[in-house]
Amino acid sequence: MVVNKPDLTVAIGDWQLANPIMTASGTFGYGAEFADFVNLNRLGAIVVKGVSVKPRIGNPPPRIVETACGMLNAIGLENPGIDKFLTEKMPQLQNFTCGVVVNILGDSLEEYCTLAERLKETAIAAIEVNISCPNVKKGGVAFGTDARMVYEVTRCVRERSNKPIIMKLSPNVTDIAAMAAAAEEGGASAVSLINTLLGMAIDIRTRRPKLANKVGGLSGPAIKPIALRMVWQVAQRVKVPVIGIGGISTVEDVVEFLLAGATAIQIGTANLINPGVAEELVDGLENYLLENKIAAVKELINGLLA
Amino acid sequence: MVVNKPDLTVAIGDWQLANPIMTASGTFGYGAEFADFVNLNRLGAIVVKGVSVKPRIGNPPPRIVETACGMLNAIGLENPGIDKFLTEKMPQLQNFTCGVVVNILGDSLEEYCTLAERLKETAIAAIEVNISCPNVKKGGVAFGTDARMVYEVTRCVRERSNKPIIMKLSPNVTDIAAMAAAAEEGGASAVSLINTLLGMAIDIRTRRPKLANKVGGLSGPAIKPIALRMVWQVAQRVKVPVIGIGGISTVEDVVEFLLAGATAIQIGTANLINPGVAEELVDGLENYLLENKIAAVKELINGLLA
Amino acid sequence: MTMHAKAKHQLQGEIREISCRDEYCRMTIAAPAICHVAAAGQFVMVKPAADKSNDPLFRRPFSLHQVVDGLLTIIFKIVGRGTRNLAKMQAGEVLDVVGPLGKGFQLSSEPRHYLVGGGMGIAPLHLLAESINRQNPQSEIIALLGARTARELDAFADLQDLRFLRVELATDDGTAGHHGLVIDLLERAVAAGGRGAVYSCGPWPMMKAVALYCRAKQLPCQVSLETVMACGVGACLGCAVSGADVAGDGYLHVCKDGPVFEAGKIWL
Amino acid sequence: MTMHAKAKHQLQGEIREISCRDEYCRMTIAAPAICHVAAAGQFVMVKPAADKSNDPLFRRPFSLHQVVDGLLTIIFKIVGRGTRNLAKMQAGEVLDVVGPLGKGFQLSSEPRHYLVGGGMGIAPLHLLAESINRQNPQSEIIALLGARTARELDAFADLQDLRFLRVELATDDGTAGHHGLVIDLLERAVAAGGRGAVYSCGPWPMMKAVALYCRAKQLPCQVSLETVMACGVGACLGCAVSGADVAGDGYLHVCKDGPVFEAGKIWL
Ligand SMILES: Cc1cc2nc3c(=O)[nH]c(=O)nc-3n(C[C@H](O)[C@H](O)[C@H](O)COP(=O)(O)OP(=O)(O)OC[C@H]3O[C@@H](n4cnc5c(N)ncnc54)[C@H](O)[C@@H]3O)c2cc1C
Ligand SMILES: Cc1cc2nc3c(=O)[nH]c(=O)nc-3n(C[C@H](O)[C@H](O)[C@H](O)COP(=O)(O)OP(=O)(O)OC[C@H]3O[C@@H](n4cnc5c(N)ncnc54)[C@H](O)[C@@H]3O)c2cc1C
Ligand SMILES: Cc1cc2nc3c(=O)[nH]c(=O)nc-3n(C[C@H](O)[C@H](O)[C@H](O)COP(=O)(O)O)c2cc1C
Ligand SMILES: Cc1cc2nc3c(=O)[nH]c(=O)nc-3n(C[C@H](O)[C@H](O)[C@H](O)COP(=O)(O)O)c2cc1C
Ligand code: FES
Ligand code: FES
Repeated sequence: MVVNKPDLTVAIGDWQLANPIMTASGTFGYGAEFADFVNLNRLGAIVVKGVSVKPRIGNPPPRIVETACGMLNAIGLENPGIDKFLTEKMPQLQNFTCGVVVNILGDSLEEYCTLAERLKETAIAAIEVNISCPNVKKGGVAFGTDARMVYEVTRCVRERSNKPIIMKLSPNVTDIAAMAAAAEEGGASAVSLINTLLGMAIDIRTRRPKLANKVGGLSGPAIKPIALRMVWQVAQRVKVPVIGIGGISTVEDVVEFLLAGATAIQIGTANLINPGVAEELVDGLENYLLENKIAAVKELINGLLA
Repeated sequence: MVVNKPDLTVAIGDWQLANPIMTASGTFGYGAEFADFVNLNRLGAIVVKGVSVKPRIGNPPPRIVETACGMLNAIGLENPGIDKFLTEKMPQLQNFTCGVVVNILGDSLEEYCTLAERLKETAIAAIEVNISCPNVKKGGVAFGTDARMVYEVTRCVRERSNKPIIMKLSPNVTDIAAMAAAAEEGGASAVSLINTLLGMAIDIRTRRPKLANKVGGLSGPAIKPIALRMVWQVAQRVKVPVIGIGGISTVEDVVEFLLAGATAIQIGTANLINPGVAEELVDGLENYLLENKIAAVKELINGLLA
Repeated sequence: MTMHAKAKHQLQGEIREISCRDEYCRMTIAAPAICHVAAAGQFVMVKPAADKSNDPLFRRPFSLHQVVDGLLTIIFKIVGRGTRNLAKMQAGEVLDVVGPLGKGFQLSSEPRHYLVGGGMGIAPLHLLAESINRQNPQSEIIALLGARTARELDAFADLQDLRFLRVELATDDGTAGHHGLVIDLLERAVAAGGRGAVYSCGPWPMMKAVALYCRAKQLPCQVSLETVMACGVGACLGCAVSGADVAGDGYLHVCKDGPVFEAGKIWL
Repeated sequence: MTMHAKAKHQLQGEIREISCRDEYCRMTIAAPAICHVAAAGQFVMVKPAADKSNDPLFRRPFSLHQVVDGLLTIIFKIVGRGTRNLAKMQAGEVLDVVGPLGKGFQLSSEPRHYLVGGGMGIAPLHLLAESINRQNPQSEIIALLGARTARELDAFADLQDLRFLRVELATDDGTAGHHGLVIDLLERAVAAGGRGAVYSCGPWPMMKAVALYCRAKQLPCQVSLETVMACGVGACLGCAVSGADVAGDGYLHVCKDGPVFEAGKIWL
């Protein structure tokens, strides 16, 4: 009997991914950090740590706190800036045969546009736009919490770039589907969600916040139910592909997100706990399809029954 | 040496509580369910399961799912309705010497007003208004996600009632402090937060949502960091007392919420896991104050250092 | 403390014995206060006392299998994380136990009793058989036990040894007793032995078949249901099942109104 | 798999020995691939392999205490949930181990070496002493070990037994050695024995005192830092500490740039 290998490929617009398993920005460094644990070329794509126009040293420590089934982080988007990124990180990223997605962030609309422009000549697979950052010109309200701003950032990045544009949505909103719709209208190729939920922890001994930044982003298994609900809501609202993120650490988690409507998924915090997890999930997903006699992973996408 | 008992009392307006430990609506039945495990009279207050104008049979099963450090529930606000509540539940509630708070919910502004009116003649300590319910007249958008509606519900309940009014806020919003401000403007005596976060879980075998209602409310330790952040934000914005809710299960949790600005706290999911927890936390808090030589729990409230 | 006699207790019970064979475990816990008021068909909810982890979060419910001299025994199958953690515990360690919970079996005054159990649903039948026998030593008690395979039935060897009990077995794979369903045993036993009160605990398809059979034959029938539970004390309303007349009665709650119900009261 | 030789490994290591006395535990794990490339001052991050709980979530970091024949030993103190769970493990059980991680100690070519350890910070000094001795058996190695009390020092009895080592002790409560701080021992030892390379691991106040003393005396000094860690591989940037010139250098990352740093490179 011939056992056919299941088809793991998925597509985001014209971009074909070998499989739907990606790594989430900020949790996988620039890929190289995990080269000893994972065969990077087996992943659907890797998303690098967020890059800004100027270098950022990030927030003072402490920057991370363990919480119940999750963690808070307030890294403060530490990164070398786009210049150093292009000269020092890009060359090694080009050795990987899997797709490389560059996550960008800005304090103003112009910064996002500039970053899109600067990435034009690179061989990257896509740009992911982190709009959870505060807009310094609009009093620090995050771009991602206002549909109008989501639309504007998307349009500008879309116009200045020749790459697929993935808009990464913030969950700290009343109606995330409205943000997804704004991104779609602005010309996004896909939306990814969720970024972290704003949280806090207090050291009762010192009576100070456990994070120097006071508040930070909650991630990990704790947030999975929220992320899954949002992915499901967004997938019903928009036609562009949805990339599911939030607390994914097992094959079951991956399948849940695909059924809820995700075309691909990203693994975040789980990489930090189990550095081999991304490749394990590629294998695990293939086995799951084999065992359940599902010929192609595409059959799972949006497969939720009523 | 004389060891003075620390002062555990807190005040919500004119209402004096023996201590800041309350139980959260929907997780403590009508008190009687826990009488074998907890001396109810030692609690600051108990909040009963939400009551509506008409009886509700609730959602079909399955109604609950265990998640990472949390749970999803879609009980569907099952309750006997205000008539039966007043005749069958109220008499036994009046045996308790601790404060009794009645949680109310409606599908329309009128229903909230009616419920406030109906509770006038009772000896309850306060009314807590659950505004996470969908407003059937406004297309099912939850009352608690629109500052205007929050204001209107608060005002109406305030006008029709002679009791302290606690507005219970939904966390599924972009700016919960704005909702708190609207409640304060409407005349709320206090705000309590958070209610559950909307979440989802999927059974990959059946490819159906694990809850018959598809989505449900996430509660438990998983959500504590989000709840704490929101309590802190709200406490900075409003002058009325804030009641902290979300994932509280230990004395450390209680102290964190008090430091963040809560005047009192409610224990929800933890009651389900450990039926004796509420009284344990009253004892635990007293011991904490003794050990740390803090004369009064009030000293902890808003005690976060910068 | 309120001065009424407590019907339910939360206590720290020392594990006196635990043994697992394959995925089946038997655990005996010192829990005098609970044993004192326990009845057949009731259950306990447990969590390792030293466990400070919130994942998994819920306590796990188990039927009372045996209650002797302040010691209670549960028999459980390892199916997931909660039961795996319990199986790892050792004698001397402490379990946080809440119980006894729910409404147990009503002991019928019929002279003949059919105890129909499937898989882990056999667990409560031991205490039930003893209770019926104690109430009326003249009672004829027939236990009809089904399982996937003989190994599963071995977990209940002590039940099969009760002298006042007649036991018949059925297995899906034919490794013990009748090669087939336990409902076949019930039909045969009633045909041969005559009418009696029926008590059933096991997988839903089995209990449904038993309940429908009893309805047709007009035999009194009680079934013991399982649902996911958070509190076990009637507070969260999470354990709802449809009543016989959904529109009229709304939902019943397994932890409070059950786990044992008259078959006629629930939606089959 | 990429074809480069791996510097880090993730492996399932069987626990060969574990023993706890009071709150101090010693655990030996089979981890040949890690031992093969390990250096003094590096660390591993571990999690029980069978642990499917997400609470606590993070792996826990521990210094390499000893590395012999493919077996690695860690010594840890039970301080919270993670270490309590580890202490409950038994020989034969499997630990998921990631390592070796970080940059270890630079072995100085000085003829004299002062190893200054406090509390659990003593753990990495065993492998360090052996490494220095292996590199140059003529080296003079002086270990100055401080702890709250003698019991804590007992956890490191094997270090005190190394024949090529001179050991001096200090305890806060005077139950062993000098009744006072380990920095006192260092000052005396240098005064008596002369200049040398200083390596320090322990509580921050101790290391700061050592670093400031070395700066004053212009002795080469390395310190090994601890921070909360999520990944341990330089990916999350969670383990930041301030560099000596905060404005210029920004932050250093303990898991990647350290845990061992030249004292002059960090903000004291
Ligand atoms: C009243 C009652 C009595 C029971 N008596 C026994 C008994 O005597 N022996 C025995 O082996 N089992 C019994 N069960 C089933 C037992 O509670 C489950 O097998 C156990 O909770 C599984 O936990 P887990 O973590 O190993 O499995 P998981 O599948 O990881 O559990 C996930 C969640 O589902 C719940 N769950 C899983 N299976 C069941 C089930 N069958 N019924 C209810 N909830 C479930 C768990 O409690 C948990 O909340 C009883 C259940 C109920 C409701
Ligand atoms: C590079 C490095 C090497 C270490 N080597 C050793 C060693 O050899 N022996 C030893 O006993 N301890 C060592 N530690 C400290 C050890 O990692 C902590 O004691 C342990 O993580 C505590 O976990 P817990 O769950 O028991 O405590 P909890 O207090 O419950 O832990 C809560 C969180 O804080 C973190 N944490 C707590 N204490 C520390 C600490 N001192 N340093 C870093 N993170 C901490 C935990 O990892 C966890 O994320 C080392 C730490 C680092 C960073
Ligand atoms: C330490 C850390 C750093 C992160 N940095 C970024 C970032 O630079 N840009 C970004 O868009 N998201 C960042 N994220 C968010 C993750 O990409 C992801 O959206 C989030 O963690 C939820 O997924 P998870 O639960 O699987 O971790 C970061 C998350 C963590 C934990
Ligand atoms: C089973 C269940 C039922 C609930 N029912 C109600 C309700 O009727 N009214 C209400 O305002 N909140 C209800 N809640 C929300 C809780 O009161 C509380 O706000 C929430 O669970 C967060 O707190 P926790 O994390 O401590 O559980 C319910 C929560 C649970 C778990
Ligand atoms: S399990 Fe909570 S009401 Fe039954
Ligand atoms: S712990 Fe993640 S970068 Fe150091």
